[in-house]
Amino acid sequence: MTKPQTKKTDKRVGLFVCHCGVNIAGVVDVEKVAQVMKDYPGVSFSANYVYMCSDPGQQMIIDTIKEKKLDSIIIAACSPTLHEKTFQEAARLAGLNPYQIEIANIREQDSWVHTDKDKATKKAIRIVKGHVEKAIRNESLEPIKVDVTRRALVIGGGISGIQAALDVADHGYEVLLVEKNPSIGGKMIQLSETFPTLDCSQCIMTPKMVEASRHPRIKLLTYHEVESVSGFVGNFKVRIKRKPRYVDATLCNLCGECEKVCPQVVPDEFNMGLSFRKAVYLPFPQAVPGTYTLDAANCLGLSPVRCGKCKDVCDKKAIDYDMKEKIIEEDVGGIIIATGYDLYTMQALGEYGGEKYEDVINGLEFERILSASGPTGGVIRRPSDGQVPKSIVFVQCSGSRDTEKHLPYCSKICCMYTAKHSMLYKHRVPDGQATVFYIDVRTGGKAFDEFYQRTVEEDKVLYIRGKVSKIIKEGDTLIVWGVDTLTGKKVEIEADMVVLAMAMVKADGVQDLLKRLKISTDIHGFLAEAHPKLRPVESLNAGFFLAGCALGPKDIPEAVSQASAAAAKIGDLFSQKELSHEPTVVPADDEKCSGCAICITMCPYGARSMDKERGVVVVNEVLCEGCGACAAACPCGAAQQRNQTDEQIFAMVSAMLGE
Amino acid sequence: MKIHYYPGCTLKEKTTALDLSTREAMLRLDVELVEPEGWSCCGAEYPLTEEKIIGLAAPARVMRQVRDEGGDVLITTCSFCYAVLKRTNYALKNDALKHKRINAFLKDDIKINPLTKEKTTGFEDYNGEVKVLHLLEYLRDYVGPPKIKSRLKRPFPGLKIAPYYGCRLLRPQKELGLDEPDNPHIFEEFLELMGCTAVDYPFKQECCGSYLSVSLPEAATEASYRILRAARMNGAQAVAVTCPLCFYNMDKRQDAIRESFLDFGGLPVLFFTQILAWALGVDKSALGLAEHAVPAAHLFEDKPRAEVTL
Amino acid sequence: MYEPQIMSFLCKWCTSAAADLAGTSRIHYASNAVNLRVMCSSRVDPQHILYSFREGADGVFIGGCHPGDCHYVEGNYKTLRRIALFKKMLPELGIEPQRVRLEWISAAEGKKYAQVMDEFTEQIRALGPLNFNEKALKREEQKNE
Amino acid sequence: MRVKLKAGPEPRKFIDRIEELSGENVYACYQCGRCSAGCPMAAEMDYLPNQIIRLVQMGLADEVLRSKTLFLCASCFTCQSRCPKGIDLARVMEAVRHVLDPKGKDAFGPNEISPELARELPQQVLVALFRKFSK
Repeated sequence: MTKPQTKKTDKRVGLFVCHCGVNIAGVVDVEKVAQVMKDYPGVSFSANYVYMCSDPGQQMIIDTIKEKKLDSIIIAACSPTLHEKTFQEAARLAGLNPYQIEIANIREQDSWVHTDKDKATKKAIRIVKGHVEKAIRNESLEPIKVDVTRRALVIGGGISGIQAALDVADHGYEVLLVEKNPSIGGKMIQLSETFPTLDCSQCIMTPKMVEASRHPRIKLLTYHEVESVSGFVGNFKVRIKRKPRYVDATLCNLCGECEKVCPQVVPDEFNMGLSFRKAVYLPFPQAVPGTYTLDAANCLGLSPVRCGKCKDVCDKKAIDYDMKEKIIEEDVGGIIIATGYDLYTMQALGEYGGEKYEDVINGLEFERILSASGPTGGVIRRPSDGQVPKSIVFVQCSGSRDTEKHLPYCSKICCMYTAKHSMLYKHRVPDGQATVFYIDVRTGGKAFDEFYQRTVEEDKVLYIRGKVSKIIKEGDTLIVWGVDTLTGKKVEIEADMVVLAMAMVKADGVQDLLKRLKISTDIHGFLAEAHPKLRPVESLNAGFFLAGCALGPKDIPEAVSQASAAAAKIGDLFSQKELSHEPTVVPADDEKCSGCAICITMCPYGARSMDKERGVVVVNEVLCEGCGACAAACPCGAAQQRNQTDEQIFAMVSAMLGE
Repeated sequence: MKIHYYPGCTLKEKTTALDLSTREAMLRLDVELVEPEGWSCCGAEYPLTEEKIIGLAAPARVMRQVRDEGGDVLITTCSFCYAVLKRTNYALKNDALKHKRINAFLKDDIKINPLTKEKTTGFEDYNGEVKVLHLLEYLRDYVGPPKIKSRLKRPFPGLKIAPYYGCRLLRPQKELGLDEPDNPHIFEEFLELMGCTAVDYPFKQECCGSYLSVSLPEAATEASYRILRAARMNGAQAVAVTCPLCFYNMDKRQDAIRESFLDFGGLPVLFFTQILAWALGVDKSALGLAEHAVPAAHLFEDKPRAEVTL
Repeated sequence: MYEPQIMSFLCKWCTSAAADLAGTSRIHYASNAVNLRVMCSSRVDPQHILYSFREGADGVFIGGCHPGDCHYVEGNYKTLRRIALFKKMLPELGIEPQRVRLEWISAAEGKKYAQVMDEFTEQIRALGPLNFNEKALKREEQKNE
Repeated sequence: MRVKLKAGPEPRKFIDRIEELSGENVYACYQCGRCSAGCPMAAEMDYLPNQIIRLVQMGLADEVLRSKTLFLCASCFTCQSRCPKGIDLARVMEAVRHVLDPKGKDAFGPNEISPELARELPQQVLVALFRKFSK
């Protein structure tokens, strides 16, 4: 903590004090500031002017820099957020390095907040002095330049991932689309019809899937999982695990003979376990890529000794029990994460039967029951006995908006899909009774409220305002305990089936990956935006972009918009010749570094690592965002932030506090 | 082994069956139950406003006595006592103000030795040191299923029993922490351990009407009826309870239930400790079966009869 | 009236922006603090605080983003831990821990910034001048005796 | 019936008192009604549990204090265990009972129990009942 020497510097510093009309000059005696600073060590020029940001003001700066051969300038004016760029540009025109410009904020943080002229002037002088001390010690810096690999990785093959991949590919860049399941399509391909237009989800989804698979610049990696990502924006190295499908996709001609002979029957994930599939299966008829997959976990043993029936019947010799897991490595410049969501578990809702009642199902299960390609061929039948339910109760906010035990947020789409569910039910079972329990009906969206009103008015769905407390079962009938808060009556309704509008939650399967990628998430595990308003599809980690329900609950158009926005951001990134990165990073001084590695643990970006041979820390400056946490932690002063070194801070403090 | 046991008022006078069967059963698991000296009524209801905290004094005093006798665990079987003791303990641990006020009040408590008439006062603060356990918890976590299993003499093969938790064992979960309020298991696990089949039915955690059985008997009658009916519909041969008041509402009031609800066929109500005691080989005479309004003795046969017509 | 000297370290993204907002909103507050803008509150080294006291500050203020809002993911948590520990050390040096204040003030909280500045100034005024160097000198003398 | 909502500190005093006594934030309630939907005694009540909270939120002390509901709550905590906002309604009920005129008549007193019944009842029910419903 030695007091910094007033550097014997040959540097010529110039000071320009702005009046900003009366905004500054009305409170701060700008003439006095300029006058006092004239004699301050290091200051070669000091002047004041009515509007520094005006054209003549800037010209004055440019001319003075040239004329007085200034090495560094301080503009005492408004907040740097307003005109730092303006003045940097002016200085650049005069041939001065932009990192030699200091803005001393004497407006927002002085003249506008104080009334005592004397005190405000003194404070302005202190502020300016501090910046002079900093300027004396500023280095000229150049932005760090890096090349860009113009190739994108999209993680997740649902509607968001597919849309993002298509857009990036259409911009002219190559895309790797990684999906962990055997087919792309995500949750949207499971839906029946979509609100509020009631167009068939599969009909609008499958063309997109086919387009993605045929696009010359999209490489589809289904049944693959991203293992790890290293590197930095523009230059990522990705390790991707290829899971063995045991069926050669290029040979499989979908004849289906293998499926016929396979003896292993397991619940079908695509139909939410409401029907069965074989261990060798096609996830759904329109699956992309169109190939069978042999699910090793349920196969009798991947060996002709154990079974081997599927291999025997395959004419194309597509089945290969010896297929192995493989890691592939790819270079990409930017990454879009579109890993989707899951539904909250039934198990967590003990009062609604937990998993005990077969006929209490979630919204996605009901989508399958409604779907023409679903387990019941589109006829609404309940899971327990296949009867057509004469009464269905829909429970909104199942798990949502519950700060106490479940999830505090609103899942956003349930109001609309419940309206859709109850409407479709009434269309298929006109004499059936549909009852919806709701707390609020939220229909903010194009044609949403009209759709909801239609459900109530035309389809005569009974909306009851109240939250269901409990569901019990008597014989084959479910009894729903609810309340109508509008009439103040406790109500009990018999139902043949109950559909819970289950909360949307983070996708469980990708949480490990996100941790490995150091992608920050919010407290609910959804991806965190760089800025919730102004950078909604970017991650704080440079080069990562976000789309879809992985960010939080949303409907299809919103997910698609985000996907296109993320793709546009990738386009931005790839359109640059080279990337530049702020040079105000924190390098490690080899001479001073003791190799204690404390700074490595401080860095949230993994920019610092140990050079084991030399026993010192090395810094990947491209990864460093310049927060300075490491600099504050470094016990030996080896980590010094460029243009905000400890010496600069000490000098500023001395100048700002001294008389 | 000696363990502190808080029977509570009702067990001493009215439902001796619960007390007796508990003691006998525990002896067969090598546990002798000792009562803290000079215990008083816990107050039955935990005070629910921030100003009526004097109700915490009695239970705190009981637990302090247990601590001063060197005990670290206090067992109860009555759900009311369990809730009051455990919640008081929670408050003394987590609410600094209540801790201060109750201890200030109890400090000058006077204890008189019955023999020497010597007076003691100036007690040390009670900070929630004693662990309050329901017997079900104690059996599961301290005695353990393997030991209990090894001591079983007369398990109940296939006897279908509906466990009834009621309110006081489960809620509020944050303070009691015995089990999930809407998805509890501990009672079922106990019954399965006894060789019974635990009947799943949706009313196991619904209220029996509690003290309203005095001020508004019709309400308690209906509440109890709904529980018993659901248990019967799901095939139960009896309902097992832990609480004397639940027992009163469901057993003693069954005549009233049958009068109001003609479809109801009756169902015996047992204390869980009667099941435990019998399974461990305790003599039938020590089960207190004479206290039951609805005959239950037929369930405690070496070969229990499947059904009894009432 | 005694006017305390306060050194403020403000994070660029939140508290400095809040100070700017107080300005645009023309909220008046005590002029005792001089601000030094850092990229993140986690850039503030306890040494900077001690140095400020040595250079005549009577109070040191550190402003950062609210927990969870840090521009650098978790810098403010590091600050929180550092400052909490540092404040425990201060009495050893004869400095009242109240002379160091850490606050989370978001870019939207211009009013809060002004209030905190007034409050902190009053708080330091009540504590009186620190006279760090004199005290240090005295301690040295005592040691030597 | 028309209810006049009073402005000024009067209703606020009542709300503050209930919050202070119960330790619960009555404004946390967003009136989903789940407490009422699961309440075993709701059928007997003049105001449902959620309506009691609503009346407190509106500062309608007279309405709340007149309600039969206060003496139908068995403190079974079913509402508390399922409330999405974690409000312990049994505490709110107790707080309202506490605010009732302390000199007023017992809602339920010892005189209303016959000696025969008293002999039969478990002690705990008497203690609990008088604690809840008597002055």
